[in-house]
Amino acid sequence: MNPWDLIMNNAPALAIAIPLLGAFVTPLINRAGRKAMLVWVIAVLAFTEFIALLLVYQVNTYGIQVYVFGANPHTLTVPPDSGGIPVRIIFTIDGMSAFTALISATLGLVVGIYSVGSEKFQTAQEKFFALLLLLVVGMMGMALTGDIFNFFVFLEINSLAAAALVSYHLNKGKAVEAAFKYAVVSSIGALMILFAIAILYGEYDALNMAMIAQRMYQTGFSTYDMIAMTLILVTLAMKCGAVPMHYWVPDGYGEAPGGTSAILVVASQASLYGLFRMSFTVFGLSANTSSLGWFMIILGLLSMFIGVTMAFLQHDIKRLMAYHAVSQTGYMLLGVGVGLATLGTAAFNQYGLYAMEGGIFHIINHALYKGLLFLTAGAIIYRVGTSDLNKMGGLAHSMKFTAVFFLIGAFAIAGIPPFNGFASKLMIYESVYQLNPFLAIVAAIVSMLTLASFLKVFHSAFLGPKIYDVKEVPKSMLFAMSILAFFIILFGIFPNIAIHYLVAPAAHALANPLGYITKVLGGGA
Amino acid sequence: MLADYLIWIFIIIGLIFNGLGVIGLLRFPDVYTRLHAATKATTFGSIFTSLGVVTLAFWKLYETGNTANLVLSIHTLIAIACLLLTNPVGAHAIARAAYRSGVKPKMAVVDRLEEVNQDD
Amino acid sequence: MIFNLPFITVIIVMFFGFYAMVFRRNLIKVVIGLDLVESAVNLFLVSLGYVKGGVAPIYTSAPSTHMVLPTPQALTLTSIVIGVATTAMLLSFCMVIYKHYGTLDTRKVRRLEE
Amino acid sequence: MRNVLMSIVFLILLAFMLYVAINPGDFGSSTGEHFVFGAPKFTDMDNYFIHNGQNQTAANNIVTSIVFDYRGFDTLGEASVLFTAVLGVGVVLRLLGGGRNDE
Amino acid sequence: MIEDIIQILVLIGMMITAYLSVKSRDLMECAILLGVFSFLLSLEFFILQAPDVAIAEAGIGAGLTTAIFVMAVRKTTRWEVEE
Amino acid sequence: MMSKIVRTQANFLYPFILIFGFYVVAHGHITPGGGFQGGAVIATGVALVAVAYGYDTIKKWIKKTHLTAAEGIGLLCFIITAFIGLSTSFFYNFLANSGLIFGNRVPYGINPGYLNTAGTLPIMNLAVGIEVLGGLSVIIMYMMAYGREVKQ
Amino acid sequence: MISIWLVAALILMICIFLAIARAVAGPTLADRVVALDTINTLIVAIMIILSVVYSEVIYVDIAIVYALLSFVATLYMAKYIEGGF
Repeated sequence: MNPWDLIMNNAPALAIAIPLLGAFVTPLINRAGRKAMLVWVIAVLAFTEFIALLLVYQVNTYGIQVYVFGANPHTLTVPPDSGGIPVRIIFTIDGMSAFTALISATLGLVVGIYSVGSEKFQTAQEKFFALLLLLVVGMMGMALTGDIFNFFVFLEINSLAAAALVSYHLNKGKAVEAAFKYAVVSSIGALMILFAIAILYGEYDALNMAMIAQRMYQTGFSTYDMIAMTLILVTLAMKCGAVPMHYWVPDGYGEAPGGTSAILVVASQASLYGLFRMSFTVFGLSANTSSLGWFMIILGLLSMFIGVTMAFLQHDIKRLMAYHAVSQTGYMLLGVGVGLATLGTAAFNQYGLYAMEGGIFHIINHALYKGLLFLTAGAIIYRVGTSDLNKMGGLAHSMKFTAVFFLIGAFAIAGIPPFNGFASKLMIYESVYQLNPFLAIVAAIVSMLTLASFLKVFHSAFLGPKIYDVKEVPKSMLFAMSILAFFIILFGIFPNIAIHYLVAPAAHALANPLGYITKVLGGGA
Repeated sequence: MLADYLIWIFIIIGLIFNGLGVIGLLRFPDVYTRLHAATKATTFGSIFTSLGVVTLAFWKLYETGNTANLVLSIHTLIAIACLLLTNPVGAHAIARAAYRSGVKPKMAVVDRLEEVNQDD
Repeated sequence: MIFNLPFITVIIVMFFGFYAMVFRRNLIKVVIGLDLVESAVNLFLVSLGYVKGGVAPIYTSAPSTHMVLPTPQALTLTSIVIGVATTAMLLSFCMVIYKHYGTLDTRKVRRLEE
Repeated sequence: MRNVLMSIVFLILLAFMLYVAINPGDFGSSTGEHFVFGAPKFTDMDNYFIHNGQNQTAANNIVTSIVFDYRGFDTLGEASVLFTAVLGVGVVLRLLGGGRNDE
Repeated sequence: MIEDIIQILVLIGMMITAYLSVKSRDLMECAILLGVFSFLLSLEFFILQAPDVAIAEAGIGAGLTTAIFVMAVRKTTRWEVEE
Repeated sequence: MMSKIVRTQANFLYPFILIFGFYVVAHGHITPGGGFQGGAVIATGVALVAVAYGYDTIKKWIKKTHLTAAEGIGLLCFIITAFIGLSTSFFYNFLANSGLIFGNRVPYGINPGYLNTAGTLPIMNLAVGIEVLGGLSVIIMYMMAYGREVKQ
Repeated sequence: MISIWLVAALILMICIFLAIARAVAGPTLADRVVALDTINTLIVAIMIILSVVYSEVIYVDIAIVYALLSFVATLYMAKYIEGGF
């Protein structure tokens, strides 16, 4: 068997195994010197990105992909002698999974390149890069897996790696305290998910998502399902930073080193993916999707409004951006929530699907521009040494590129036309308006407040007299930022590329849980 | 039937010693006496209950010839050895630590260890 | 009723853990609460798979099929190792926090941070 | 005030969960009596493991065959969780006695 | 019957130790009671016919976690509320 | 450093714990136990020596870098074993029932240890055992090491 | 014949409860550690007895692991009391 076939056949497994292998080898390879380690890490991240692209290609070409670990052959989901049940761990990759995996791998690569410059003077760098790889593994695993316990394991990898990364710059204990908070919140959330998994297992004797969904549909939605659903959805909403449970977000994002906040954004988007996956695929057939959808919509509204209001009060640049991240998460919840609320009715084809596409498009846009903003914030802190907005000023004189990138990010997050934020926000406004005009009005107001807030930041950080005599940041950091800026402008001018190849397959995949179940279980349902 | 009686005797001895040890743990006045009662007596008692198991295993081996019982007896003997090795040392470590941390025996009149230490 | 006692224990221990995590302000106490919750979930998993009169899922003697369910035990093994990893990491965080702030009281830590 | 409110919420939740734990409802209704609890209406996955585990993986211990074969990928994830935790401990404790002095 | 009584006693012991380890102000006492809780949990796994899990809990929960807790208390502070 | 009795006992007990840990690891597919449990047992042995002799003595014998390397190597063995089955599928148990090394069937019943069985399971057990041994020991070592310089 | 083992296990279990009482009440830390040590020994005995009850030979392994490892926990406690590390 030639290597190309091997890669093509085993792409889902390699997407996890290669970065994992990379993480295991990184501390060992560090003995050969820092350069070798960096080359290794970047190579592994690039290969992961390649595999993620390959997955998107496969899904777009051949439909939903399954990969069964340890089976012979690897597509044998249901062993013939088992009576129609899947017994092994199955990776199920549909449009949404591939979409999330692509975002994770892309941001991982970008942050990896960025950190080559920004972490140059730290000790224990091999641990930092190994943790970065593990975080990528956690996000990719959460996106690709079709097994509910496997989801828990990857969630745990994700949380622990993220907590360790947050504490990387010890910063007089502040970072460690933020990391402690993050780790406690994540662990308790993961334990609740494990509890819910145990309930679901005890009821259906299955750990595969498709199998659970099918059996839940057959036997009806019981009280125990209700408990499990509440635990899972509330926990995942907490992990993605929706408003009543958002208190860990500013600390975690604010204290994370350099560009790592950018990848933490994607880490919480992986939880968002989990939220969508659970509510659409696992519980979507049996539970009352309308009330679930309204639950998401209300969470989204609260997040949007409170996030942006709190952001006005901040004078720490990273905390401010963190509150904006909460606020932007609201848009995604709103868009997809409208889709879920109208799922199965005539209104779905009218505007629900469009709203979902808007929400999902917003995920990738948010990852790109919030990633860019956090990277610029990291660049500012790298040169200036403080994150307090009141102490900054006049940076545009010396850090021209950073200023331009910051402006691109700020315009994108506020939804100014030539950038990508405009496209997705427009989709959300148009479709949400048809469900309830009030929602669209709130979204528009929040968008304006966001613009105001970021103009304030730009004014206080970059304009004004020259205070600091600093140089431009290293080239690797600029290169990483320029990648993101390029994609922001690309998706802003040609949104159809993203929608056609990434967003629409994802939205259709989410809206069609029966296709998912049929692919795994092979008929029936 | 000899084995039955033997097992009964072992178990009863073991239980009595365990019970006495725990009662001593509850009733004695200070750390050292409690340590004395608890560790010594419970080690002794646990070994005797385990010896009952060994007797049963040998008896069954003799009766049925099933080698599983041999494994049982050997493993139980290993467990007894572990108990014998670890417990006294643990007790010693606790007593020494308690003495060093300044816990005084309640009703003791002479403290030879202190005298020795003073001589140094 | 009496056979539900493991589950009642699970709920009660879990709520003690939550109590420690929410109402106690010491960071190590929070970790203790987390440990309790995790133990409770482990117990829940294992007792979920228990079959009355079943034997452990290991073929030692004659091939018996009346066994307790093996999957929850496998899941619990995973969960235990994850738990010790989390505990170790959180406790090392505690040590560093104490080093820098001189206290483990959450409210004092927050005040010192300002 | 906040504490009182939280306590009330806690107690209500506790009572609810206890009620659920005491009255398992339809959680064990079908095959009932020989399970303590749970009594999954379905036991086919575990039965598959019990019946075929020894033949397919040739291990006497079914738990090990599940941990390392059927759900081996979980074990890989779990091992990497431990690896992550060790890296995290190393990162956090790297300054005082953790890193430079010994290496 | 007697098996059930043993199991009930183990479970009640677990509840008691869990409660006391939450209530106590002395973190060392908490660590010790958590150790006892872990031992009883291991015994409960034993009774529930899960030997693999019982070994893991005995090794990790009872041995290592107690050691780690003791070291963490040593490196920080023993009393929950200072002053 | 603890008293001489404890140290002597630790000397005596450590090989015993080591042997028993390897027994638990190697017989993982026959008796209860396996990689995690055995690794934890051996790591507790390391913890025993560490507590008996004190950190200052023990750091000359056991280097943290060696333990980290052991952890990495164990994980590498594990994932490479999984990779070898890649031509069929990841984690494919290519040795079970094949008649090669480790490829025999376990007979029913109590046995003195037919170790030559169960395909890739013993290899994975051993790999995970090494990994867990390294990981847990290095956690113990880090926590013992932390904050020592300040006290002196 | 089985019942005597069960009765023995029950009595040992009650003994454990008494030891827990000492672990809770103990005025000094050393008292609690003594109680912990006692509980370890008793649990090892119970495990050995129960493995006879369940007639599973391999369960004795757990007791061995237990006897070996609880010792380490005791040593750590003792070292804490001594003021070590």
